[in-house]
Amino acid sequence: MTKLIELSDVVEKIPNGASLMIGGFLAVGAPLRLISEIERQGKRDLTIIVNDTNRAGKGVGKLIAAKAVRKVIASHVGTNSDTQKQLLAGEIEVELVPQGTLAERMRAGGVGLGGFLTPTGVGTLVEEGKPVIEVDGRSYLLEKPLRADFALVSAAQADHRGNLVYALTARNFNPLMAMAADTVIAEPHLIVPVGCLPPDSVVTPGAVVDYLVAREPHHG
Amino acid sequence: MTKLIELSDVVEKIPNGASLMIGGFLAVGAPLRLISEIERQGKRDLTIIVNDTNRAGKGVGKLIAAKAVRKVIASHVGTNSDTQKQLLAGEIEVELVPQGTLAERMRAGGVGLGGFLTPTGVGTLVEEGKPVIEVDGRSYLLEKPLRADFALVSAAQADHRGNLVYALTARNFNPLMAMAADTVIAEPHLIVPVGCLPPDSVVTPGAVVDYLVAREPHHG
Amino acid sequence: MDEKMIIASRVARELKSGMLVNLGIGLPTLVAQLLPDDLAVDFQSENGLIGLEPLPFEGLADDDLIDAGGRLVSASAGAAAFDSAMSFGLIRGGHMDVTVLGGLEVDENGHLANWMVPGKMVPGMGGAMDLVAGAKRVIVAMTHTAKGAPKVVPTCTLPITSSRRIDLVVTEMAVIEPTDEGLVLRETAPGVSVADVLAATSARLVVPETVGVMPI
Amino acid sequence: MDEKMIIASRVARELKSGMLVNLGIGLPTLVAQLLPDDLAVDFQSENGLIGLEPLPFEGLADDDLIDAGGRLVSASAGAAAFDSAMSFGLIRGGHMDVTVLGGLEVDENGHLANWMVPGKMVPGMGGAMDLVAGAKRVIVAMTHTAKGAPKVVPTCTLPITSSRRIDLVVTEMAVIEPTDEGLVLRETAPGVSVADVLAATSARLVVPETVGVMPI
Repeated sequence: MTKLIELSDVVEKIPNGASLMIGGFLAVGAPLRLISEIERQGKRDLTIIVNDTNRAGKGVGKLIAAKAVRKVIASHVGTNSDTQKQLLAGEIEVELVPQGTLAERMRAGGVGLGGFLTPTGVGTLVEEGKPVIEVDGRSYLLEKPLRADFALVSAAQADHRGNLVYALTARNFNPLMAMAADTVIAEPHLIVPVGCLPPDSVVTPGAVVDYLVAREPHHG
Repeated sequence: MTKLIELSDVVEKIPNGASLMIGGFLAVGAPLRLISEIERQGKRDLTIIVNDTNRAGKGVGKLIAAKAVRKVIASHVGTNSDTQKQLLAGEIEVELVPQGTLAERMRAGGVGLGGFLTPTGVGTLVEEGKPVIEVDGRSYLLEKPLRADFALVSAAQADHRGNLVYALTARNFNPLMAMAADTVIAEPHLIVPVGCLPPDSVVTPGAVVDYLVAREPHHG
Repeated sequence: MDEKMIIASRVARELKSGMLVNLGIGLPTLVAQLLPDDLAVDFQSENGLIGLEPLPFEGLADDDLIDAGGRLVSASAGAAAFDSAMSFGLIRGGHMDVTVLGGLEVDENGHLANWMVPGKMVPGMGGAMDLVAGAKRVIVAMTHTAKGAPKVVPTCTLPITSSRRIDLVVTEMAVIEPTDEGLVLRETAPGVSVADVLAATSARLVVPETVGVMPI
Repeated sequence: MDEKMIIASRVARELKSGMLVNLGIGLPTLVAQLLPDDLAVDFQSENGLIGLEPLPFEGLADDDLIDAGGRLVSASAGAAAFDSAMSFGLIRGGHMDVTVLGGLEVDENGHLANWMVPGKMVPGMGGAMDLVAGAKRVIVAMTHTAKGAPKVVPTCTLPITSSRRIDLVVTEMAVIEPTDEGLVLRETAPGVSVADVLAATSARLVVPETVGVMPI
């Protein structure tokens, strides 16, 4: 009944051209082993949905450096010089989304909403191509849900049913992504037996998690 | 720096005619002391926003029995014979909202969204008077945010800054309500010193909580 | 076996290991008791829990843990608790594999009515509208008739719960599947003939060449 | 005092005990260091924490706790952690009393531009658009000019961050308040004259009879 799987096996399930939500904020809370294995297997034409592309060559920056990414959907790509270069050279497509809207679009994708109205971005470049809807005298943008083929999330702890617990600012987008993808792969720091996580501490219920990637065992 | 206040003092702040979000699901997770004090002070013409009206004379059912309530916004009023009687007699106004839509409307009110699109209720009586918006070939209702003058919530634990932790199914609507009202009053089972709640266990940040009502002290 | 147990035991056969399942209040609740021991199903309670379990002993109840019908329950090892927005996020977001709901009427469009009788009973829809709109598979578990009147009808006379076509109706007499061709009679209960079902049904039923016997 | 410290210490005076405050990356971060000890302000970090604090000692860092600029930080007693949807729910939902943000330009409409220079620098807006749209009070902390060119301009030449009018601009030369009547010069820095400010500003400034001296 465990959802444990070998790192290489689970990454082999990701085809070229897939869309991936990848957790993390400046790589804190990013699934670093999964990212490295995607790079090692030489995936191509990926769409990645991330808060940011970290620094050049670090975290998801590894995938940018390896030119594995065709399109980035993110709120901020200013910390990674590779992304900036590829963007200004027209080698990579970047869709910039306000961070709160990005979080909310993922949430909408995960909880079955067809969209939501946000004041963020009204009257700015972000408004382009989006319906502006007035509610009770105030203008809002209609933003649409976001989903991906795969969500790659990291967590502080998991049990073997896939229940996930997060730590501090490593939580960030991970719980939202775990709800919004067809296949959810989690990379916890620690896997504990079923029954060892208090129900109130669980943020992502195991029912939405498909696979768990363990750290290499280092006991014995 | 504590937010502690006497029960009677905080309830005196609630004027007749106020709108109140009151946590609980069949009274589990309901702020029972606040409810009793509202009844005792004889408030009138209240609008209550609740999941349900519990049973006759129990939990918020006390307010129904006392005819303190002019309007109920709820997902279910079938368990309380008083609500049924007053409703069929035209003595109380009841707005029925699907439970998921009720939760999401409160959330939208708390997080600054102008509304959201839900598939729930399309083609039913719930659709009446609401815009139907098509997104990517599927129809959704545009539902609007819900806020209240006061939120009365219960919690398992609080610290003196108002950080709230909930237990099991007593969580229900409480965290959503704590975000969606102008004044938030919490009734925790236990109040602990600041620093005693792990940051990851806090569900409602103290920053949104205005007042804490303590249980009667029973030590010494 | 009384009619409720017949219905619940037939519905139990629709559940598979690993599924996330929501059981409505009343008759559907019985399904949990009738699952084979080797089936590992996660039960969700829309008031905020995955891992709903009956109380092992009376004394082990906690006031803060009830099911959506208000009964004191227990949580299984590996349970998770959450607020109502997350709970209905799971339901509406397509994470719920099966929901089993009671019904007042089901019609030839596969529409379910189960939340009010205008002028008589206005309990409210609770979570039913979200469950029907959002669950991957909706099974209606209800008696075939009410005081002799058919509940499988040409068009719902009561306000419908959702415009979504439900997936299966299980009664003590029959298993009926709403399809593009209408309501197809899939199975009859042991000792119940096709003619018996037709006589107790006001909707038009499509009767295929082979109609199975309900395994219960 | 260098110009950044002048700006940050003036901004610090806008904060009151009990406020929930978000400080943008860069210059605004300095504000936290300049608060009087008896002021109890809650700092939010949009990557998911209320209760942001500088590290007491280098050795006490944890890899899982950073601020929105990526620096290792600490959490105060009474801190709360949450996901990004909740974090921006607090911001957009009007729970944030003050946000202090850097700026590239502010114009006579009170519009802020701070997220891109087309063709040159496209970092993205990060959380800035939500912060400006949602915080109760938006304070822009920026140098008065960039390489001699005024940053307080008639109309933003760069893409704006929000159509919402920001509440206050604090530079090393002046405090300026956008109002219905335009940009009002409220204060000048010690040793800076009104004429100095006007000379370094391309926007039209409304100069009231009394212009205060920045308390820093």
